[in-house]
Amino acid sequence: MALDDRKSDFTFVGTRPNRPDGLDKVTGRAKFGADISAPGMLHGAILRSPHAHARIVKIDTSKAEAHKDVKAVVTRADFSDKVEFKPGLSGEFWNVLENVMASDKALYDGHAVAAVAATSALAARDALKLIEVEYEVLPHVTDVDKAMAPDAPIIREGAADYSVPEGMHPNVVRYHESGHGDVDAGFAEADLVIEDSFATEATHQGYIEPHACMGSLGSDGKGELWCTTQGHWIAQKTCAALLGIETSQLRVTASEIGGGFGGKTTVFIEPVALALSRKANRPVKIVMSRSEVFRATGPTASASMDIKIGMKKDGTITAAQGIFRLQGGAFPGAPGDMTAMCAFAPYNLTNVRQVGYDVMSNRPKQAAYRAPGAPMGAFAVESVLDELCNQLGLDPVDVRLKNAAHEGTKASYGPTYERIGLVETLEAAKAHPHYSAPLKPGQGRGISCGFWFNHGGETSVSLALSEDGSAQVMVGTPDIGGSRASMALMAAEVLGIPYENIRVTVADTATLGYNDVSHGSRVTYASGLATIKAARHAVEQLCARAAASWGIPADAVKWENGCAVPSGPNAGDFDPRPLADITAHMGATGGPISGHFEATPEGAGVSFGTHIVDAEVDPETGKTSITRYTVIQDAGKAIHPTYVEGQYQGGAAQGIGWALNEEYIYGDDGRLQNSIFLDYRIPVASDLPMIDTVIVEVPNPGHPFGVRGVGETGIVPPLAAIANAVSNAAGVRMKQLPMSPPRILAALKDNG
Amino acid sequence: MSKLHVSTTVNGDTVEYLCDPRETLLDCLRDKLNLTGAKEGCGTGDCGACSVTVDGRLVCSCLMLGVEAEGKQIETVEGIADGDILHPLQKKMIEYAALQCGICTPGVLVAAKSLLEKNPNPTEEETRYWLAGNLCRCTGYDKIIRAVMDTAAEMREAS
Amino acid sequence: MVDVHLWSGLRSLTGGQQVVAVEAKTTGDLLRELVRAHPQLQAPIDAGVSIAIDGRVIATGLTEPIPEGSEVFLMQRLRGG
Amino acid sequence: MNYHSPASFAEASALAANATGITRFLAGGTDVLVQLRSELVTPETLIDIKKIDGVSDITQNADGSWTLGVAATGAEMSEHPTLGRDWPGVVEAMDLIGSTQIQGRATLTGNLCNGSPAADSVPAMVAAGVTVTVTGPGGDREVAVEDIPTGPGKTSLTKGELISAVHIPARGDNAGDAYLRFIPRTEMDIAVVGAGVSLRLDGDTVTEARVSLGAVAPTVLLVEDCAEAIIGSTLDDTALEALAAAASAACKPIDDKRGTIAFRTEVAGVLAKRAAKIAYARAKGEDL
Repeated sequence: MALDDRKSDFTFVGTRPNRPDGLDKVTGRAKFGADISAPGMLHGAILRSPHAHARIVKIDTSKAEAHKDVKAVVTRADFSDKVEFKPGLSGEFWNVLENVMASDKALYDGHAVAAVAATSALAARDALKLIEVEYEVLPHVTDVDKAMAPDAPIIREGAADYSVPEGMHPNVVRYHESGHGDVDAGFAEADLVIEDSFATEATHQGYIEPHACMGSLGSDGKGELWCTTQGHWIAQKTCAALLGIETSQLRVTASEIGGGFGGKTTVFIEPVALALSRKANRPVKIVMSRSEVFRATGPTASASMDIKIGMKKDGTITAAQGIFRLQGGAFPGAPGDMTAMCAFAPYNLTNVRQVGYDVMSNRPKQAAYRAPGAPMGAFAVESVLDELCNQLGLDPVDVRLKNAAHEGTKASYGPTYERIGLVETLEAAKAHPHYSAPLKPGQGRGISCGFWFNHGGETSVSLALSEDGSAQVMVGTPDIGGSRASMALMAAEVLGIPYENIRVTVADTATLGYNDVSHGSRVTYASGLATIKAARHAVEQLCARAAASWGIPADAVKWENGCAVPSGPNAGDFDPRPLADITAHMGATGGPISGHFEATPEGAGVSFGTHIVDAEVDPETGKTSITRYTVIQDAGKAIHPTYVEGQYQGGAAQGIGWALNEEYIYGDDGRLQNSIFLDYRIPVASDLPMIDTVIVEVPNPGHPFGVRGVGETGIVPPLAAIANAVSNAAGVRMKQLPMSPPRILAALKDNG
Repeated sequence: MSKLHVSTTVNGDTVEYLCDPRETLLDCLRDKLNLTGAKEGCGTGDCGACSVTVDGRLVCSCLMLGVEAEGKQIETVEGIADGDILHPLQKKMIEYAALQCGICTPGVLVAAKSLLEKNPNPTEEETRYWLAGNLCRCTGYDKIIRAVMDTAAEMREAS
Repeated sequence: MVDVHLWSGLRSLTGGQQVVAVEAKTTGDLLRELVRAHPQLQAPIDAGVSIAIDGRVIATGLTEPIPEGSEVFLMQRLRGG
Repeated sequence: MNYHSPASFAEASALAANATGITRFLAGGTDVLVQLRSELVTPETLIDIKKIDGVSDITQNADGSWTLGVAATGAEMSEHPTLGRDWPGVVEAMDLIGSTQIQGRATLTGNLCNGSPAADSVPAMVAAGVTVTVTGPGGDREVAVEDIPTGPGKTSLTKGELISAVHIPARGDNAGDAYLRFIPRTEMDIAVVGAGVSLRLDGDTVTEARVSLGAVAPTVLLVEDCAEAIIGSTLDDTALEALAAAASAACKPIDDKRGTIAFRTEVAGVLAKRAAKIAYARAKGEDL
């Protein structure tokens, strides 16, 4: 057989068919996390700490246990610290367990301390009031800079890893430093050096579907879990570890997922439901309230940053330095290293130095949120670049083009870039009508570039052909934004059968090999690559069956337009055999035909974007409206362009929220003040303009069709682009997010 | 706390249930009638994922008690299609890729249908404000607004 | 021999060296040999590293070949959302 | 929780008077259910007043004044063919509360009795001179809207009392009202500052005015100094500046998650000016 590994002209890829699960999702039929029930099911509820930091002196569950509707109560004593199989946990599993259920200390407002299962959701909520917890309240800290100060309360001794230099506060748990060249020499060469400090608040992923699950676990150690998750294998692995059972004995099925954006890459309630179920010997369902989602699931990190950049009069950057302090809640994990590595990645720099800190505080454990760490750094760096352009009288796109990284550039994080598409996005920005459109009085325009690594990850895909010539594809990455459509398009492209003849299923953990989470913009890249290779694996067998029927060697058959075709010296000797013709007889010609892929694709391909935004600021109230927005991003190859546009638009919209209004607000008591959507202000339909998109396609050498992930890069530029637009509209540099009206009005007043 | 008996009509079907007075209409639809199309995204009337109509009026079913449904006519996302014929809004939502995760979609559909019944020719601004109570975190609303307005145009032509 | 470029934060673990030459045909060899040369590098490797070979980032794989003369960077393990 | 749906206000009042523990009246429920769901307030007695005859009626009386049933929703007010022509500020203030969905349930009376200083309809009602009938064990009494709230979450209603009707005065000639609020988004927020203005003109000159502010003090304020700043003027720049200054001076706000003292104080003046200009234009018939 002959197959080109790389493909650039397509039949199905690049078209825009309806998604396969569309009907289910417009009729209410699709089953999301909370849409499940089972015979004998109980309802679980979780008691949460009202304190930001407190020693748990005593938990008395006796009254709850005595209540007639209550069938089980669990505390930390019911997790794997105490059980037979693999007792004890370390590393991230221990952190997750500690977050799922507090042991000796409650570490943030909302930290789980106990849970009940009862015969109804109301009974479970009522029963929580019967649990008595005695707390000894401890001093707390929720701000990143204060958490690093010498007098800050210590969240946990010994949490720091190898990287933290001597003498730092124990709340600093990881330190990253990288770069190259000599920044001091570079600054000395500059005509203008700007040094400034920036801050961003923690924001929540804000998925509309709260966490929900139903778990069933018996005393035999066998269990079933249904949950809304970005990755059911990680849920399987983690729950098994936390409950002390064997991984393979827990079968996890992913529900349809109502948004995740990184926040559903770990577990919160799932181990609790299983622990309750094990005690009650009945299925237990837990559904978080919105307030629980805000208080106890992963917001992103907050950040405090110092940036220094030197530039020549012609716009050449001579040196760049950034210090990034990220607060990630009461556990290690804030992506200070990612912030540092991404911040200057768009630029070709001779002298660059970046430092990242991971700092703990009394807040919920941060979780990944779309390009974790990158948006904050871009905000700070691109703000300083904008200010340099303003002060030197240079065009912001020209300056970025002048310094843009390209193939062969030494990246700020070290290696040399392969083929990348930043320059193409900047050229598209410059040519876009938006960039030259006139602005009205009171409006300002901002641009920003953004970078994200993208990810591959462990991937399994299985593809099975049916006798009638249709195909089923089993993937292990939950469909969070239309990926079933992309998989079907890629399979159709390889098999040469219509898109509609392919059914894509998100398989459970018992029916497919391990899959990494739907994160790191990896689904279309990695599950896509796996689907292509699984389909090619099937095609090899189809060709072999045809070859056998013709009595010619298998390598003398090629696959064209859904048919086996004799090639080489046999070309034209036999009529092409369509796929369905081969599968119709497959049982008698060697058995079922399936294709597989199990590997860890390495070659995700980094991606870049450039955003243009116009903002209008009311000088009397400080209120900002976004009047025009254009996203330009390199997709490598857009498999289903409409869903690629959707990722761009969604990233921009989330960025608008982060830039203008979204923030975690803590009171002096360390309690979260705004744990409902009324006060955690995500953008509503009337807040936004249409969001224009330009899909740039610079193929990724690491994917057979050239795909680069598109899910995350789109949230990297908005914070900076909007801050630049607002600053240019208001005439004053905004250095703190969100740029809420009180902050803008105060800045305008300070500016006279 | 004794439970209360409620008789009501949902998508044209006569139904009955017993509920605790604290349970919302959304709880009753989902847990007692197994109509899980309406979603609870917030429980405070801020996200619109639980949108239904009650006697033709668009409301959040999380902000109405189950007992208040007595004698009412309730319409949910499950009742939008006419048998196997999708409502034009449902078709356009799919065609425009106006959903990514799909959790807000039931509420958006119920709200948009209510809009088009009251205003067959909404402007973009009217559409955006009418749907301001339906949070979507995935799409940035662009494709939702286009799908609704294109449906309106198509329905105007058809009528 | 492969010249492995470390991130500058690791210099404190290698006696100030930012480039370490090791004999390695695969990413797995490379990590093992790095630790053999500088035992203190075990901690960052355990904490999670990725390896960039000629600009292509190998997130986790230990079996990726390292062609002769390629540019190799050790990076902190990437995480996504 | 016990649920009641009485057939008359007298019955409702008696139920409340005889109830023990926390009692709530249920009209639109958009605050009561939020408090219930979040377990902030779980009433022992919940009295649904929507089965009382006429509670959803909107009626214009012979003298031109209006009587609104306590369960008339924001949507019903907005859809009414003539109420909004008389009192656009009151109708728009009500319409600002929450989403389309909320409008299908929320009521003026509920907004008032929730006792929030940031309630959007309340400054508009205060500016308009709206009164309510309070029914209690001792019979009915008429109370000005500004006398109902006594502090955040608190009202002057006593045990067994509930509001049974809302009365909006006759609009009369050459008059207009307006309400504006500041929120950071375009919809779905609680007012950070609100300002209501109702005024009457003789020619170009303001002869009567009532100016109210929301979310800048423990209760909605009726600010006499603001009214005085514009009465007798043609709403020229000097008068507007005086109005803004008086509004800012009247503020006694707090710093909270929604805004700062400085911001509220400043923006109260801005909104008072903007609302006054709209009310003035309406009084002149320029904007109906």
